[in-house]
Amino acid sequence: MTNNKDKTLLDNSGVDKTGVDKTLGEVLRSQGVSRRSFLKFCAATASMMAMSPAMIPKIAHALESARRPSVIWLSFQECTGCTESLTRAHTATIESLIFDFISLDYHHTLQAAAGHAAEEAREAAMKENDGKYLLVVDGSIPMDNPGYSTIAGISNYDMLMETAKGAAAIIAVGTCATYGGIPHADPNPTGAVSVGDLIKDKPIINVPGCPPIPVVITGVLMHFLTFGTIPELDHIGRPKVFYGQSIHDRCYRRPFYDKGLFAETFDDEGAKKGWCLYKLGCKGPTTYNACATTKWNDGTSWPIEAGHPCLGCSEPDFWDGGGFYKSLSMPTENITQTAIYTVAGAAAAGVALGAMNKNKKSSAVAAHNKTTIDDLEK
Amino acid sequence: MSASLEKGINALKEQVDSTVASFFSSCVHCGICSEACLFYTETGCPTSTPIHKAEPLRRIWKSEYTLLGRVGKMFGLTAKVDEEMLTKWETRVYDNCTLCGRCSMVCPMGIDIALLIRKTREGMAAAGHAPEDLIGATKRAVTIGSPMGVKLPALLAQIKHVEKDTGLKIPLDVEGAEYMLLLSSMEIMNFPEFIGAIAKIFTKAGVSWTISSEAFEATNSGIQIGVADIAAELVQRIVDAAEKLKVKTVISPECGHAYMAIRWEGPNLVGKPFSFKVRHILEILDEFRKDGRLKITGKETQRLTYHDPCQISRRGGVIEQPRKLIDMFSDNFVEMPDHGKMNWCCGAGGGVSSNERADEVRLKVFQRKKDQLDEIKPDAIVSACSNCRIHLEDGLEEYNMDIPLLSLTETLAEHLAE
Amino acid sequence: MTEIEFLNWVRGPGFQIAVVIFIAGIIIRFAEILLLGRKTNLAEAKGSEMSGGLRTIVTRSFPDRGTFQRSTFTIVAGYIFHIGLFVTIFLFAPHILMFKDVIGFSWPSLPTPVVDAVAVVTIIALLAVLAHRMSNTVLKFLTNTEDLLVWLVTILPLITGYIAFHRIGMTAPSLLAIHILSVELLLVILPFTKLMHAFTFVLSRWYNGAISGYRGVES
Amino acid sequence: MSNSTSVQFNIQVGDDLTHNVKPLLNEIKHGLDNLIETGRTTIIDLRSLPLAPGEEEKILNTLGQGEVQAQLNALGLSEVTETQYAGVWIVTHYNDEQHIISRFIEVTTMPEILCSQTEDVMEAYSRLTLDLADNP
Repeated sequence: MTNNKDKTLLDNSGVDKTGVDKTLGEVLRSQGVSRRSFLKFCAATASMMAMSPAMIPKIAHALESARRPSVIWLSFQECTGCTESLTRAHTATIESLIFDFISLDYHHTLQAAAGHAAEEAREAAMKENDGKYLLVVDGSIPMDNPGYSTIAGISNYDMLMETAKGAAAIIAVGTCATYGGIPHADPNPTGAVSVGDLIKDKPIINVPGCPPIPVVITGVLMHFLTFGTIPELDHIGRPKVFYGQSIHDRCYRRPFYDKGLFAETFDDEGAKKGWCLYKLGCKGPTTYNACATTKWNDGTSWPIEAGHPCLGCSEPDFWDGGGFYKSLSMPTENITQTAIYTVAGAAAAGVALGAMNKNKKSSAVAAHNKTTIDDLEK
Repeated sequence: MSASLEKGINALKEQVDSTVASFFSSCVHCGICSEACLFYTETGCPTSTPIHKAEPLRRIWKSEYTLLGRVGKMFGLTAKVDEEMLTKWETRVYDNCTLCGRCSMVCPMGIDIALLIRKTREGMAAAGHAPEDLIGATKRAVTIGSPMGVKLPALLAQIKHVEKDTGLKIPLDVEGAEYMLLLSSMEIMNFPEFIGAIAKIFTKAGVSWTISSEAFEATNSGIQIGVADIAAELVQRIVDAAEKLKVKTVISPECGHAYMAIRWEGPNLVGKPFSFKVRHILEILDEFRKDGRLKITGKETQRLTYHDPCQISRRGGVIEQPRKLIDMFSDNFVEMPDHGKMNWCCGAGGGVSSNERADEVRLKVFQRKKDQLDEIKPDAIVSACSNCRIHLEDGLEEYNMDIPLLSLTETLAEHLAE
Repeated sequence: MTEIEFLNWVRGPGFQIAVVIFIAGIIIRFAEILLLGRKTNLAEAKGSEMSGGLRTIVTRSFPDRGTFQRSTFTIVAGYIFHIGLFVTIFLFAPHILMFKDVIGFSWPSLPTPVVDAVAVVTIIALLAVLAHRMSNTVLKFLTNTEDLLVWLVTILPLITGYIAFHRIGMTAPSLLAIHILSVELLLVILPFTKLMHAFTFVLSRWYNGAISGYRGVES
Repeated sequence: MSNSTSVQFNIQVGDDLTHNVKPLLNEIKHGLDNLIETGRTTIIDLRSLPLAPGEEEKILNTLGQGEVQAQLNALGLSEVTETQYAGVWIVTHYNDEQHIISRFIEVTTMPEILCSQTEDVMEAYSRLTLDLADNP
């Protein structure tokens, strides 16, 4: 299989009703995939889901009997970076299998159909798989004016609410869909909100990142497909297997932080020696993501390994943290100006209060009645 | 106008300056000052913690001179100074503090706690919360001229005795003399030998000196009770006499607080610098020593120690001189464990000895001095303050210790070469 | 408010508010103290105010032997937590970055495990100081609400800093935000409580030394 | 702007970085012990560990090459090699583009993936039967 992955997705974007009722095991066997290949697939899947290799037999068992789900993918105020990331997931063969397996019934960037046909496909999928389909959303939803972002004349809000109604679960992909992301950044001109802000009655899995790590997206998809349940989530809706530890805690440069060895600039000795990037604004300590282990670009590298501080893109409001190159312990705003005004103001206030004190003392001195020996007793 | 709370509060307000404000701003309630105060170490009573004694002044500073205190006052949150409080504090401020200033030496923040308590007394006295005995002494000082009621005829009588004993003339009211000697009532009444010693030394040294019949009293009850107006009046008498006799230097005798009163507080009380110098007798004697005017013969063989009177050493700056002078007549001198600026007070200064109410605690805290003496076991104690001397004798008797007290000046005079 | 919003607030507006109150408070307090002034000493001087004052600023950091023996715990524990506070505040790399951002220059840091250990020692020292305060007769007698508040406000940044560093119980952004908030609380409270001694000790020691120095006594 | 000059990077390599190399090798030793005592298999997913650049290579170099090297062709290439320590295997799965998609260290007498699977054997049997029937 050497065909373009995008094409693979496109090829499967049509509604293939024939496969809907088959289990994955049946689908694979009918395609002539050997058991050994299936085991390899399960091993790769376990690795992708960040699960222990001991789970491989369980995954194999679950996948064999898993049924093919319908997936509807909605894109709102977004940059398509999340989709780009997904389609560059490096487990190409496995990916193909997954996308062979799932029925991606609507994804307006990837699907072949356009216009009314596309919307009809969505409506049909919703109707046929009511209560069972998986809804994937990327992008935030503008609430100030519905006209800021529409698809086929339908506002993002209306489309989300309508589509969410019959979904079994929702996966919010990317920081925009999970926490508002860049559209939500101060001053948030469109009134952008996240999926979780609007929908409270459906299970939502947040897969933040700008973009999220491709295998994390597929890993979460696979978890849902394999076990039919949502993975264990942290307090802001992220799967713990991927977002359970901070970048800082898993960073291979952590020992340099502990030793107090920091790169001060991007081209000093410290930077060349691969020392800690904290002073260059690294948000690793407050960022929870799997970059340090999963890495990017087919596991080639990741930002910190490439010498750049973590931006903290999988955290809410990462855009408003006072600057990517400002370290975490620094105040986000410029304090110098404030300090100068304060000194001036306080000096004036201090002089006023000092004058009051002086005044008070002077009046006490003025009120002094000379004490003589006759004044010593009451 | 009689004493009142209002007057007292006003007096406290007058006392606050940048030193007071910085001192109170810096206190962290660490309690180290308590361990420097014999009224705490020997009684274990936490109300004797030095900084706590200045609480009335602190409250006034806080409520009148700080932003937060003023705001708090508006809402009734800042602690107030009232009659009840001052009544409680009267014994703390007068009976359990000798203004010895040892606390001021150990405070890690550098708070001059003794100064704060001295200032607190100004408010206490103005509010009518000074001890009865101190009021009596102060009245006598102003009306009679001496807190002990010693009048001129009594002095003249003692002078007569001394002249007879020594065969030396005691110069009285000599205009243009270089030195004018002040005397404490105690010296006049209990230790007239002091006058004789001075006469011997000064005659041998060949300097002119005199005693003023109008201002011979060195002590200043106004300082002890804490009434600057009265203290100023008493200082003014000395200034007037010194100016009238056109002397170059006024000598403060062997009395601690007298030196503080005339040397350090005096010009500030009367509001102008003196036209004459003020020196402690030990400073004068040391100058004589340096100039070779003192010829000494024979050495004391007994083991001597020196008790530093607080107002002369720690608060006065006369620390080296007595030691150099003692060296002239002693080969067997030993220092107490804490000495010089860190010496422990005898327990009777700052008006405590004039306050009968404090007699019991005064003798109780003498334990501190006893412990110091027990460590070095001297044969005799030399000192330079009559008040210390009387109380030390009192205390030694109370604790059944037999160590004689010597006046430095008198002992020195005994060793003058003929 | 999300935890990152919380963190951004304490790093942004919260920090500004705290610094404004801190700076203004200190200036006002100093103005209140210094503008009261003091009278010129009319007595003939026996020594120098200036050299006495400067001398005492330094020497009061070192107690005399007798005092050390009498107040050993207070002095040793005091030394430990003051040095500990200095190390944790000024020699921890992230803190130095903050200072660099605010005042424009920086200095070398200590390795983080060292600062971590010092923080633990400092926390223990402060706990011991509180226990001592609650059990010692004099300290128990002197202690008022302000003393306890100040103790709490001092130990909080240490504890929250320690927890934030080790990420105990909560996620990092919340822990960091709580730590910064506790520091801001300290900044806001400092000028109006006895914590002001961190600055006024220079004045009080100077005055003490000057008063003594004028009389020829080294205090 | 001046022309950018090439920067000489000197990334520090070694187990003093993340300290994960030694513990991992110890875990493998422990796995061998387990295999001997109980026959139980241990599988370690190398991608689940935060490793510094060069550390994976260091692990692989330490384990070295043994007697067996096998290649599978199942949904892309897979390599199964026994290390110089018998019973310690490296299993590497590649995708179509020859990128590593997962890598495991297996402590076992024979990695499961090398064994012919029952389902495949059954399928082989029926296919051979059919083939024989078609071409008698």
